[in-house]
Amino acid sequence: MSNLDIVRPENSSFQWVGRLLIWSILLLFCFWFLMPAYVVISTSLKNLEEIRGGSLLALPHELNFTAWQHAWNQACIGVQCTGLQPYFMNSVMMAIPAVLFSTILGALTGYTLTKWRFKGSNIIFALILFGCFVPFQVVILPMAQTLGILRLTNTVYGLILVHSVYGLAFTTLFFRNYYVTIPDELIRAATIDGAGFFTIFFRILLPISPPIIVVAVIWQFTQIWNDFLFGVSFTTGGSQPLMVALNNLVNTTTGVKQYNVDMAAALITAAPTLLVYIVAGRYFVRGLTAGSVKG
Amino acid sequence: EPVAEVLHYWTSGGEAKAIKELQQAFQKRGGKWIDAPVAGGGGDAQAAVLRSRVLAGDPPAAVQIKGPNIAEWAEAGALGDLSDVANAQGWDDILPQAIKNVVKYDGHYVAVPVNVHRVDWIWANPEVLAKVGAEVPKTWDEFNATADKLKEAGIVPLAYGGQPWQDATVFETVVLGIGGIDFYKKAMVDLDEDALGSDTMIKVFDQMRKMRDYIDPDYPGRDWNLATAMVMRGEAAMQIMGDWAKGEFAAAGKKPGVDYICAPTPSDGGYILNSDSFAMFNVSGEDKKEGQDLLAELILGKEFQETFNLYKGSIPARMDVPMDKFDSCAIKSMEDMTSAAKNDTLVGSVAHEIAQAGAVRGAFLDVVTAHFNSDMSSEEATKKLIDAIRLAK
Amino acid sequence: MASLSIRNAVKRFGAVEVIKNVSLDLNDGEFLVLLGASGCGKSTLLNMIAGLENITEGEIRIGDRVVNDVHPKDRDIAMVFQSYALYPNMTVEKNIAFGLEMRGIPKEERNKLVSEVATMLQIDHLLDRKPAQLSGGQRQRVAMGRALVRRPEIFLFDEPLSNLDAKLRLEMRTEIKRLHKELNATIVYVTHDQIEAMTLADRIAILKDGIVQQYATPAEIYNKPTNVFIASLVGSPPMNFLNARLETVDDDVVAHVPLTKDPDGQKLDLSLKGYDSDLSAYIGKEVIIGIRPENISYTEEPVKDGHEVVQGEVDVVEPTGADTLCHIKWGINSVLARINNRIDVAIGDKFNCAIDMKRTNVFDKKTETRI
Amino acid sequence: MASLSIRNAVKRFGAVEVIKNVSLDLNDGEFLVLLGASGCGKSTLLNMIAGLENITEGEIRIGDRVVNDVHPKDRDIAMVFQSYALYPNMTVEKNIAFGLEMRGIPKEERNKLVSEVATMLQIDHLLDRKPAQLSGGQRQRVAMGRALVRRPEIFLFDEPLSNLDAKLRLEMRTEIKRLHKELNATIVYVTHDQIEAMTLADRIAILKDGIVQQYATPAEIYNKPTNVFIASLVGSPPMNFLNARLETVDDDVVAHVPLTKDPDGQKLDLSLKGYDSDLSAYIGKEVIIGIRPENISYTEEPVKDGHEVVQGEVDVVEPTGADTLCHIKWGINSVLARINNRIDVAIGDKFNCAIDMKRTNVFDKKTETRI
Amino acid sequence: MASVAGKIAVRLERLIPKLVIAPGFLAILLFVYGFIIWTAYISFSKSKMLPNYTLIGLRPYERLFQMDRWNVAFTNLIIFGVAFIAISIIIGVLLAILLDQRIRIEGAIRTIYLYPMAISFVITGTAWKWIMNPSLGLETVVRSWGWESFSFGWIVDQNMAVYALVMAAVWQSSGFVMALFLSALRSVDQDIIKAASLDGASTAKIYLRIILPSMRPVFMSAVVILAHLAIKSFDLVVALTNGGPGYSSTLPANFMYEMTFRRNEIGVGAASAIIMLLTVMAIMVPYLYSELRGSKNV
Ligand SMILES: Nc1ncnc2c1ncn2[C@@H]1O[C@H](COP(=O)(O)OP(=O)(O)OP(=O)(O)O)[C@@H](O)[C@H]1O
Ligand SMILES: Nc1ncnc2c1ncn2[C@@H]1O[C@H](COP(=O)(O)OP(=O)(O)OP(=O)(O)O)[C@@H](O)[C@H]1O
Ligand SMILES: [Mg+2]
Ligand SMILES: [Mg+2]
Repeated sequence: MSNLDIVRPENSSFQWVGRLLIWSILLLFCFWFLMPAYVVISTSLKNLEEIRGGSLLALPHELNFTAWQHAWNQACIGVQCTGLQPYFMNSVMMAIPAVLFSTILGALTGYTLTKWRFKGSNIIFALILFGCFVPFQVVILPMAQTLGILRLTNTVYGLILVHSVYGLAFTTLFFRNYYVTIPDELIRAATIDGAGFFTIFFRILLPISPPIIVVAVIWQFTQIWNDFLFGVSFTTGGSQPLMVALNNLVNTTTGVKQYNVDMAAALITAAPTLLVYIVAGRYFVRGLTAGSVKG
Repeated sequence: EPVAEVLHYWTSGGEAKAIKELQQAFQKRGGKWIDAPVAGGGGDAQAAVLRSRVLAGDPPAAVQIKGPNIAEWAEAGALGDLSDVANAQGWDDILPQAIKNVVKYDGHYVAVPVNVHRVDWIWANPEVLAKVGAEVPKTWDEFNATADKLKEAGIVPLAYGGQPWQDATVFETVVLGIGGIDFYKKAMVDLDEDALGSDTMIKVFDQMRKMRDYIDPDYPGRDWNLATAMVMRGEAAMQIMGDWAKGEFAAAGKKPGVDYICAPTPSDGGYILNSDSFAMFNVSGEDKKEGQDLLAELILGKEFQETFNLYKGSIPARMDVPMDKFDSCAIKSMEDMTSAAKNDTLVGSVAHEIAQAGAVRGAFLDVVTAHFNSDMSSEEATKKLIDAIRLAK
Repeated sequence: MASLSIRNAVKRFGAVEVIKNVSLDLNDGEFLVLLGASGCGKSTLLNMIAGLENITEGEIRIGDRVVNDVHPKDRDIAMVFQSYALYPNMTVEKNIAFGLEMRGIPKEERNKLVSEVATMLQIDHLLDRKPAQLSGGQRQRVAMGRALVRRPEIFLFDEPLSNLDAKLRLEMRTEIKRLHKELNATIVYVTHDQIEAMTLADRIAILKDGIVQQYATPAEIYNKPTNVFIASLVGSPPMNFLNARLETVDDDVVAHVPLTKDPDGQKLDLSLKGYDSDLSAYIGKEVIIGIRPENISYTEEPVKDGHEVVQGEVDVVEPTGADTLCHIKWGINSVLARINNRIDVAIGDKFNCAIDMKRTNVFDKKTETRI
Repeated sequence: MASLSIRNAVKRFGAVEVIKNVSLDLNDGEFLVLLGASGCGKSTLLNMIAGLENITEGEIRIGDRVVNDVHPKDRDIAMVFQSYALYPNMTVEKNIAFGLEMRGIPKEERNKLVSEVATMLQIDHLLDRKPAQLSGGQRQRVAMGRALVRRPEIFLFDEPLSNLDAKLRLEMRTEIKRLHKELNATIVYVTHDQIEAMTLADRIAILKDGIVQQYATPAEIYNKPTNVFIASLVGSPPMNFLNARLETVDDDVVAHVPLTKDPDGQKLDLSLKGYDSDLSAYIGKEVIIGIRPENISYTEEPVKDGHEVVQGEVDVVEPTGADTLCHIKWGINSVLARINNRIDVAIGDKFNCAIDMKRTNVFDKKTETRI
Repeated sequence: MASVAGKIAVRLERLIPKLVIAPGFLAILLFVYGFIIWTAYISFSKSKMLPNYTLIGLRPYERLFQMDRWNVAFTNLIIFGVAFIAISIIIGVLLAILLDQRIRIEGAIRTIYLYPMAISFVITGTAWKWIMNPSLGLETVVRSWGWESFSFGWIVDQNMAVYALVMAAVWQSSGFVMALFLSALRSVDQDIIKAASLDGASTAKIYLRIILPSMRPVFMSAVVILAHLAIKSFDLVVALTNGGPGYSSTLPANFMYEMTFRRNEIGVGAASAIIMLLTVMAIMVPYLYSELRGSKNV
């Protein structure tokens, strides 16, 4: 639509009303999308009295970052009162390798399934794709047994394995849809030039994959970073990821709730993924065009 | 070096402080404490973790579980034997029978009780009650009368959190109060279908329906501590909740007997008990076994029983701990428990998984909460209760 | 350079036979064009030669070597693709050098070879650009450079010009022809454009549904197409076809072309005296007469030597600059004539057509093959 | 049908002036072709006529009405797009009927009109298909049907044939020509293919960088291009250009064409006697001589009337079937001749070229405009 | 000799692709299909607190379908799924179309619409729980502005609680749908729009009659992605309503979790998981079928 500049009598009131309508709807939705963020942020900046006494949507009286500080390095999570700080590193140590593995594996699988098709490769793709749709609650128990057999229980490696496997379905889908649009002739040319399977992948395809890599990485990073279920089921204590720590910090069975600290903790937890979306969101939309939208 | 990985869901507030005491005591005795807290929903999340750890063949040493679940785990052969420590410490002599029933399986100890909570408490704001010239009610009729008066005065009579376990907490106090101790045992413990379908049970549900008029409309999903805050602030007059509610009052600097009143819910001498305990799982390795023994010894030690329960708001699980440091509510609780134990009116809580394990407890919760949150008739509720329990057994 | 020999090659994808028993022989240094409509199997055959597709049955030889089981990179061939298939992330220089690099040729030598080829193709000023920064013709040249730099035994081209605009296509065509002459290379070239085939080839193989229809020199294919399909494929504007019946008139074979719908109505008589094959077996039978538009010319005289003169009426006129295309009605038949632009014609004009009968083709009506 | 008149039309995108003061007049029923290279502004101009782009300055009239501020749908025009722009989700029938539906024409009448047009275009058996199920030529026809069914005042075509293969392009071209005749419609047709322009147009406007270079009939553009750009754009194979200097020899104007790099070396003399303009002002000046390939023919005699005879050497030979293209060397110059395919030539042959001097063009070397 | 070596090399080369996808594929086979088979087996067994491999036939399924809680959860899934998918797509499409009207600060607005995707359901649930809480959130605020009768108590109404879930879930996902459609709109052939406006269609008609119908594949992708989110919804329920009031807003994933881990009914939990998987398959198999049939000629 962006290039259509159909002749219309200039300054027509119709056009003016139309623009107004468009803008009001857009802004209304901005408000709707921002409301929870506003509530969370403003609550994190209030002190407890203000929260108990005032309205949820009221602005904080003064900017008060003590809750943030508390959540970061003082709040008690179980017997350790270290705040979220140590768990943040746990999540980083888990998310980065898991994102890398699942992305690389997904890229290789997508590449193989589109450019080196063989008998049954379509069925393999279908089987992998179906993996997107398995509710994770279903796999906890057998996964626990398997991890026990592999001696990976309660380690970050176990989590990396789990996330890599369940991420593979989506990354494969992304890369496959992207590589389908790249002409086979490129692979043929490289084959004649003497390049093999891996050379073609690393020298020819990978360098032109950034748009879809961005999509896969953002998607995977968000999924893995925000995962609670696997984290809580397959790790304990000091090796737990951030989401589990957040849960432990926020959930009290019998105790006083410090809402400001809870909200600050939630924001700290969400900060990396938010940052990724704000910084790379544009590439995400662009990459979607290239990858997951077909037709 | 004794090692113990402790899986628990005490992650904050007084509970966290309490368990920290245990950790420090354990470390003082040279132990290595591996903390594994999993918060959420009174052990919902922890239940998943425990199962996956057991299936992975790597269970934690000590796990916070309670009630019949202990027996079920023991039956599955997952629990270790604490007979040595128990004999050396003479546990048989110091624990009330109701608790022994829970922590022993097949004649030997498999778990260590930490504390005793009383479930059937009313927490009341005396100032508010005074406004309508009322006292804490001693019978359910009185309760209804007081509530009506409060309501007329524009005060919410009952602070209420609408979560299934809270519904069930109120429900079981009503069962105990209206049905009496024998009815409670028949219906709630033995799951006798005649009792479950009796007119008494219908009356219980009628009372539950009445209670709905005594609460504010925003109750669904409310956390119990927010309900407690309503009492504290004078927005509501009473709350029916276990003695962990005391922690909230204490945190706000309120004094028992002055700023708030604790009184048992109306019943004739009954006592609904909730007890936390740590079950000791089968672990391999000398150090871990040593850790378990040490932990067991410490948990039931007088010193820890005192400090822990002071923080937690509950009373010691062993009956020989001096109560002088405890507040009036705790002392009352201890007295009532001792007498209830003597009169055999001490019963386990269903809502808190002492009298019944997961499936049956769940059936109770489902029906009670469904009834409370809808317009279901009491007759239908009793029928559903029988069906659900039959299905869960 | 090497000769190429394909013997009874068959290719099946599952149950579908895409190439059906193709045999072709090509000498050292010759230029073979595979011509055919879309989907007839041209690319598949080329890919089989390159080793990019397995050969199901038969044998392919390059020089003396059977290459059925030789990996593409070891067949010593180079290929230029329709979409050019340039590596989008590499500079022009890297694109050209990639094949050398894969073969482990040291950097200095690579640079030397690349700059030689770049100079030859006049793309030496583009070496640092990426493909996206090149025009169509420049990309085409880079793709050629990538093939040339390896000095392979055989060059394979898969419709290399079809993405270019008309003018550039003309230029590049001449350039390929010139390169062929200079390098004296063996070339297999796939196209569906008959003009390209005619101008470039030493030999043309016309494919249809995986079968070679005719394998001959361009002139032979143009002048003596073995069947109606080829006759209509080659030549632009295409050959005119007329239904006729052969009869003997005065010892001469004559084609009767009906001018009305009524089979007994008026007829045109075209003498086929001196036709290069024996027509006697077809006397009294239905045939198709094929006349190329340039073999119909304007005449003022009623008779012309070796020609039949037919009167018609002009229907549509399309001046193309150098020539004019005239659609002419002969009764119910419509024929196209390509005439000199100096002759003025207007719609509705009467038009005396002189038909060059020596260059006329006769096809069997049933089998559509040339008699 | 209506006439079209464009007066001093200007179009700017921001600061970029894409159409620069274009004025064109077209009579009722005429066929105008806008010809030009990619990016010269053809589509923009067409879109301005259609109302799909605002006109920055100037005026556009359809019939007697100034349409600058008229919405596209009210201009009574129809347009056929290069990509056909068929609605992918609708059947052929719906595609054709959509414009009628939007104009509130009742269903029965719509059906009648659609089936009329479909019959005329021979797509009546396709009415239930979706565009994805059609071949290129069929899609093209549907796009035309969509335009025809509305019987608009003016038809606009934006490179409607460029997506078709060569053979189909030829067919469709003839069909458009025939339609124009039948409907007697006013048509504006955009293309970058000069053959299309030549065959279809009543008048051609040649655009370059948003400026009209020549606006004339096809014959005039072919024979008397106003500048070198047009001369090289029109005609395939393209015109040969030779650098020369005009001198007077025996009262006649003669063009000296150098045959060596040395400016004082050997020269070719081409007599320009009878050239249609006055050349006297250019005596002693550098000019460019333009000769079309078909105006160079083979001769055996050393002299031919009205022709200059030049001897050259054959460099490349490209037989195209009907004719043969010969690249011939005249010293340092290389020219292309289009000769009859009956003449046998081989590379390296001596070749006597007869140049038709009456059809030769002379351009000013500096301004590149025709003298 | 050379040809034998060549043959081996060619064979090896053909093997590489299979070797490359083998690890990932085997992992999927085990971790997805192996586990599904395991779960299916367990769903016919008498497992209670821990897996028990004694088969008892269809008994767990009988019990499952007798449970009121399950029926509520399953009905909720259908209501939630349909409403969530439909509303997300409507809002997503609307926003995409509006954003496509040459909006000056499109980038900023797009980011605002998209950021909820970055946030975990736990946080989403908590925030909305507050906003929708009648005594804390929006209702109180609006009433304090003077609109006394305003009421927004979905979360405490057992008939509306599931729509509260829909609201929060739509909030989280509609931005993503918007991005999906925006990128699809950007690749629509401009000529089609021109043709339609010449045909006399208004902007609204162009979108409704031509552009949107031609984006069926995008709708398909959106539906599949949203369906997968709906079926996996678990955290959101826990954080927002925890299934309440009563259990009126539980979803099957929560049911399965509750049964397996809280009520020592692993058999019933597994049976519910299998029913969920069958539901997924009912949606996915037709999609995969068309997807793969399409890919043969890519
Ligand atoms: N991998 C394959 N599996 C099945 N059929 C195939 C495969 N590759 C090609 N075909 C079929 O083989 C036939 C010939 O294809 P090919 O690509 O060789 O045609 P072509 O002559 O090159 O056509 P074009 O001019 O369109 O490139 C086509 O019908 C095509 O559908
Ligand atoms: N919306 C626009 N904004 C800025 N420049 C534009 C816009 N549309 C077209 N142009 C520029 O105007 C010039 C003419 O474009 P136009 O599309 O008319 O070319 P054309 O002659 O149709 O070319 P083609 O044969 O490639 O279709 C081009 O240089 C193009 O980049
Ligand atoms: Mg091909
Ligand atoms: Mg254009």
